[in-house]
Amino acid sequence: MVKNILIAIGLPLLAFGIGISFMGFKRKIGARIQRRYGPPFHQPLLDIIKLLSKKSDISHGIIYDLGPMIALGASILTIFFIPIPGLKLLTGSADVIALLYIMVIGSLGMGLGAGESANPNSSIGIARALTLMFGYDLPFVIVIISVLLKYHTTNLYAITQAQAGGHWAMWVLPLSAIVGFIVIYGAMGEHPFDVVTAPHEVATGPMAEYGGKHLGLLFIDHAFHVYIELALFVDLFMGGASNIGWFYVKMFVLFLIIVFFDEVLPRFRIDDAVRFYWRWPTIIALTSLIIVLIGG
Amino acid sequence: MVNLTNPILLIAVPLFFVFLAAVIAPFSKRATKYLPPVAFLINLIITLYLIPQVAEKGVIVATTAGIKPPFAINIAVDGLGLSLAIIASLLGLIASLYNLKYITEEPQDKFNMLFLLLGTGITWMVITGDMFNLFVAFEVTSISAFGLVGFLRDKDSIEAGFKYLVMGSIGASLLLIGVVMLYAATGTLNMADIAEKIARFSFRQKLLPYSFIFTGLGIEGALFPLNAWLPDAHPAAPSSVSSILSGIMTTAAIYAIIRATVTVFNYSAITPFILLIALLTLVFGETSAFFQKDIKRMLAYSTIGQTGFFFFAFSLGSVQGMQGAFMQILNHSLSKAMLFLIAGAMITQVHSRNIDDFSGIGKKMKISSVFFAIGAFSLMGLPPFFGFWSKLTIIFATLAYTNFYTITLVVILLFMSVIEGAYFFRVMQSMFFGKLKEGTEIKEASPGLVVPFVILGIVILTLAIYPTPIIAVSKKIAVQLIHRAVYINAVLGGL
Amino acid sequence: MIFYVGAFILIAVGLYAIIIKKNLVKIIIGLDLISSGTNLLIVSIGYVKGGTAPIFSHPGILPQMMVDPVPQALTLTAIVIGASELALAAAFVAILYKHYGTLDIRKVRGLKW
Amino acid sequence: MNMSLMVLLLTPFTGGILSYLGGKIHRSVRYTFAILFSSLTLVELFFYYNKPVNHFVLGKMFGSVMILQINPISWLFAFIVTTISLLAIIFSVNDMEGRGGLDFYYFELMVVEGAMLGITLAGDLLTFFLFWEIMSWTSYLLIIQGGNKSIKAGYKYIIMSIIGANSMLIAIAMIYGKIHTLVFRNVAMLLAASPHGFDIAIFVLFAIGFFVEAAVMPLHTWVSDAYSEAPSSVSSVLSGVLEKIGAYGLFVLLYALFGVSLLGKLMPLRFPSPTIMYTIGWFAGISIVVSTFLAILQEDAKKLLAYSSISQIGYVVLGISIGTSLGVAGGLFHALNHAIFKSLLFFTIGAVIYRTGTRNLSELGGLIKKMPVTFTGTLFGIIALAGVPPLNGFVSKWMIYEALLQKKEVFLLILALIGSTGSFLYVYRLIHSTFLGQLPEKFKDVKEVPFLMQIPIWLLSLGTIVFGIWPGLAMNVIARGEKFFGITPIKYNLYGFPGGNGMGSLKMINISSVFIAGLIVAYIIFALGAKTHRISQYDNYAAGQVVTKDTKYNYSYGFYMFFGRVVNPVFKWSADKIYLAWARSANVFGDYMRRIYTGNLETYSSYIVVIISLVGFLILLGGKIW
Repeated sequence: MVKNILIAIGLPLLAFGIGISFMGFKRKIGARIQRRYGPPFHQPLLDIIKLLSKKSDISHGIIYDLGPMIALGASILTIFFIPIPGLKLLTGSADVIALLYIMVIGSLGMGLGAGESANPNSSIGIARALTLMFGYDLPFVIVIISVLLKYHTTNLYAITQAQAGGHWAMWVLPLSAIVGFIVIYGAMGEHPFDVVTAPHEVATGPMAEYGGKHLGLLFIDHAFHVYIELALFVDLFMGGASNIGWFYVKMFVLFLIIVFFDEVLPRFRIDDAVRFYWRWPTIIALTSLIIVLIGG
Repeated sequence: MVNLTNPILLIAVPLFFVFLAAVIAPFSKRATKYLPPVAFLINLIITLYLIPQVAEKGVIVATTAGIKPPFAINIAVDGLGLSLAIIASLLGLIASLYNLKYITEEPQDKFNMLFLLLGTGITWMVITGDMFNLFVAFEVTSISAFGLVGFLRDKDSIEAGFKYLVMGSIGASLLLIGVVMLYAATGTLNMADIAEKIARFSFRQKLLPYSFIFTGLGIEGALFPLNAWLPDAHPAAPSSVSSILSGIMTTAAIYAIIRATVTVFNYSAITPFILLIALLTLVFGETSAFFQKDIKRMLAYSTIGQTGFFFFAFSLGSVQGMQGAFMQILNHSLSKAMLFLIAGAMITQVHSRNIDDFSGIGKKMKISSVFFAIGAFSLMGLPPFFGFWSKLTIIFATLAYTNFYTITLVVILLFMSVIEGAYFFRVMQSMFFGKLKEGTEIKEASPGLVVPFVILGIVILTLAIYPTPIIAVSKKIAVQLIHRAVYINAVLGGL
Repeated sequence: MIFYVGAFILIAVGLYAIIIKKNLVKIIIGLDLISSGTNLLIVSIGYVKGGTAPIFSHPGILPQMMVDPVPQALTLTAIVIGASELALAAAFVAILYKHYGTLDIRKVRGLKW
Repeated sequence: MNMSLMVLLLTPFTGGILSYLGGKIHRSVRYTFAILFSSLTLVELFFYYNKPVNHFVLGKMFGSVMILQINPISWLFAFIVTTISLLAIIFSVNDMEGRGGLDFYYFELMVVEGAMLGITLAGDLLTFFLFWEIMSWTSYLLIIQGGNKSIKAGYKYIIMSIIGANSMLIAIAMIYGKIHTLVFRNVAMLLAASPHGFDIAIFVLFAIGFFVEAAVMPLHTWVSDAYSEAPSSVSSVLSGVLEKIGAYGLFVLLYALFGVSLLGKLMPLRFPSPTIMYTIGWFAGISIVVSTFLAILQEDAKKLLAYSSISQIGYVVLGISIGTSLGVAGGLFHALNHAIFKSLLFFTIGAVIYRTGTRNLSELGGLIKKMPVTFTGTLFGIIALAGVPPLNGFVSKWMIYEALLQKKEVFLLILALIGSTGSFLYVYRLIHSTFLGQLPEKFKDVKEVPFLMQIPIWLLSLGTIVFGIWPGLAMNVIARGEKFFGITPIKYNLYGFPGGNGMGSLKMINISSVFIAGLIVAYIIFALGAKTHRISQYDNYAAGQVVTKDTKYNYSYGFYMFFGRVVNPVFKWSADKIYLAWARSANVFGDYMRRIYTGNLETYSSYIVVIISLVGFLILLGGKIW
């Protein structure tokens, strides 16, 4: 019981910590690639504290307030279904397929809040976000199905267990893993898939109207988001980890690759992004799926 | 006390009224219009009195001049004949009630006489037991029908009447030739007697007289391609007449064909040919109806289609097929007659027969439109109306043996029912939901026109609620029809 | 036999007239020909060569010698009917002429399809 | 007690007649009767909860007994029918106010309810077909209540529906021709003993009828017009119930008449499930994806919902066609859920139309401030529709996914999952364009709908939550129904599914409670911050522009235009266009055909000669007809 309570309090904090540290890394690494010094490593945390403690804050309505809360709440919900080393968490209550849809709740909250703000930039941003999601979902579900079929289970914890001892899904299903990476990459909204927030086009999209504590919540949510995407990939393809340290290292390596790509690529137009996802990643994912189907 | 159960009265009474009309006419032309309702009412009562007898004995035979069949003319009423007589009397009664208000054109006395004669002829056709008598009845019917079609004497009705007359006369002559051939071969004119004697002839020998009789009756019975006069003539006549023509006259001719085919000739081998004809009738009728802009013409084409439909059912030759045919005859007679009456009532308000002009009148002529819908639904075979059961029976009868051909047939039938649904729904849509034309003053037709078809509508609704007894009766009728020995023995039993 | 052939020729000529001739009056004549042919056919069925009227007017007339009375009765009826039909047809033609001013059937085509 | 099945069936019909007559007295009498009798039906139905009746003889027709029965599955569908109809009646009290012909409208509504109830209660094909026909033409009359355009839509519907019904009729007649009885059980025995060709023919003929009614592609073309043009409460009945009746028919066909083992024998090819069912699954799968794409691109709220109905019914059919216990349960459960959330959405959109008079999405916006209840209803509806936890749509969809995965029908699974993601797009567009964003000036004075119209919205929103968090409630009925049809039900409990046997586990209560906990955490963080103050919708970031009242500063037209660029090339041709082309050529052909009635007397007379000489020819041939 005590353990459960500890997990319930600790896991969000852990996830937040991991996420926020990656956000810090990103800014630092990005700056270094561009030969800048960059902000301090803990800058994102400072940003959040600053935003939350802002004195003046506007609101466009209840849903405007509620949107970020739903997004954050959903993110907190999600992390309980992604096993971390040594802990099953709530994976018994919802399997991978359910997880796919649990992850959507956050976007819904975000979308509702942004919609309420009555700013066309936000609306366009959300429309783009959803379209992009539709785009990468096709290869993603194919990838997920391949993994589920390969390991004959839909339980994420069981999948990580099955990969124990270095039999990572990455090595078993390399094609799926590549596509999975591309999907995770797009889901994180990095270049060239940053059509959603694209500051130069839609003024940071959904966040256009948000400021103050609302934005603070969204930043926190973003930290969780980074954690969720990375942890999911690690659990699915990199065999989870035996302890938190390894877990963090794996996530970090993954994140590093993502950041490197992010810094050097331009931006897709949204329909091109969808076309991209529905072309090569889908074909590769299907190939992998067929291999799984035939090979068992 | 007159013996009410003598079927000869069915002919005698209206004939008497015709002569009465001729007598009255010089004094009061308007008074003649009260004669047809009375005559048909008496007829209806007589037919209803006959029901228990027919139910008990199967066939009742009445003779003239006290001579037993096969000599002399005789009347033989069996279940099918009686049912049709009931329908004829009922429709006659209703249409003549409708006439009271509807017919304003002169000469009214002549109209009423012709109308009575038409009713007489139809009743006569369905109860006679004698081939030549059938011809006479046929001629009485046709000539009065010619006159009634041309009654309005405008361009259309005269043209239609003339076409009808030429076709009808040729048909009558052909029928006569066929009858005479039969007489030459068997030496008798009594149906039952012929039926007994014809057994010794081969299929090929029977074919010649049969073909003449079939063609002759087929012209009146609206069989393809002999029915070309019908879509002209039925709409051209006054609506009450159209309702009789469409409702029961073509049916009476079909009855005669059925009687000839089953009872007289025992001609099961011909059925493939009949089936083909029926199918073509159905297809051409329904397809043409779909394209009509004139409501009465559409109904007339629909009559052709329906005739094809029940004739098709008959030509299946099975008990269930006959049962379906009879049920459909009943359904079609009542519904189509009602539809024509309603169309007439609407035309008196709209002053046009074009369907487009009917748009939106459902809001103004509520009763008429609702009953139009009821009639159309029944005709289309939508439950819970009686047409549903008859359609079902016919389909079941067709598919009694499932093979490629029967399925093809059923597909054609049902496709035609889709087309029928398509045009009826189109009319109803424009009636109920179309836009009313600006500046038209339309109100419900006068009660004198509404009450008759409402009565008919109530009959249809009653059938919808209690279909079971009629279905049972129709089965009995079908069985009786197909066991022709019963009929023959009943007529010739006196010997 | 010759009567039968004659009767059918009459009927055929009548039909021909109806189908080919364009004049309304000629069509009526065609109708008349058909009914006459039919009547001839009926009578010829009952005809017995050298027969007498079917009446036992004096002894010695055998039933085999009598012509069949029924067809004669039929013919009478048919003639009456035919006559009334023709009268009606003539009336129609008269009114048609009033409407169209011509007796050409090709002009009388108001109703079709 | 047996008699009361008849009573149950007659209740709505009686109510219909009474409310029609009552309406002549006063409109309140009409409403009272309509609501009273439809609630009465629901109450009576609850007497049969957990109490199947197998054989209640209605009468005898053509030597076949007509029977009524009730089993858990028919109970489930009857429940859907009565509930949604009742709510639709309540909803239309205000919604239809002021239109003409209301007496008739209520009469029709209740007759449709009765007919659909009759279908679910039917124990033989004749009864089934009788009520089926009544349902199709009465629902046609309901559709065309929606004004001018609806007439065309209704016309399309009735034609397709007649075709579907006729196709069923052929199958029924074929069966009747063999055994002269139409009771389900006997029919099942016949089918088991018949040659395979016969069975397949029967199956296809029935399936056409059900596909039309359930709006499975490619027989869906009537849906988008009919749903959008009909009055809102009618749309919710159509989409919520009528489609389900099609699905129910399919269920009866698959499980009561044929049975999985027989279907397996029919076409023994190597697919995960029997070939026929697999084919149906593909029809459903294509329905799901294609209509999702179409829904995304709609500008009309009700059209959007109509296409979404096609897509959602695809899930139901897909679930039923999987053939495993889990899949069937998922399909049936989704039928219930879809009835709930789709009716809810039609009601809420109906409420919006009621207040604003438009259903064009690009004209609406910002109504959340004016119609909060409607918004809440819509929110629940779309969450359920998109299959997002913790509401009901998620559970049933999840069951279908699991069932597909269990059977390794991966390609169908991909279609199903993609359809669900796509649905997220259009539901967001629906709620965004109506309730969020800028409130147009012309809708400044819009008020929340009257209380009577809120009732259905509240109740159905509650339904989405109840069946979402406690799926066991519905599974009770479904499991008993599966047992009734000889399928071993899956393991379930009140909160979800313990899983096992290749199936994942699900516990809805955990998901929802953690979600609520997360929300609370977020709220605490939010509440710790400074107080917010409300600002006007025009006080907005516009890159330096000043937004005034007459600016249309709202992104709502062509919401997913860029997505349209991706998929539009595929949608250049549609089933509808193909049908119309067929109809047109048939039209031309028929037009030529009728020219045989030339109007020339000489032609007519020559037909006589033709017939006579034809017969003469026959005589020459020796009298042989064929």
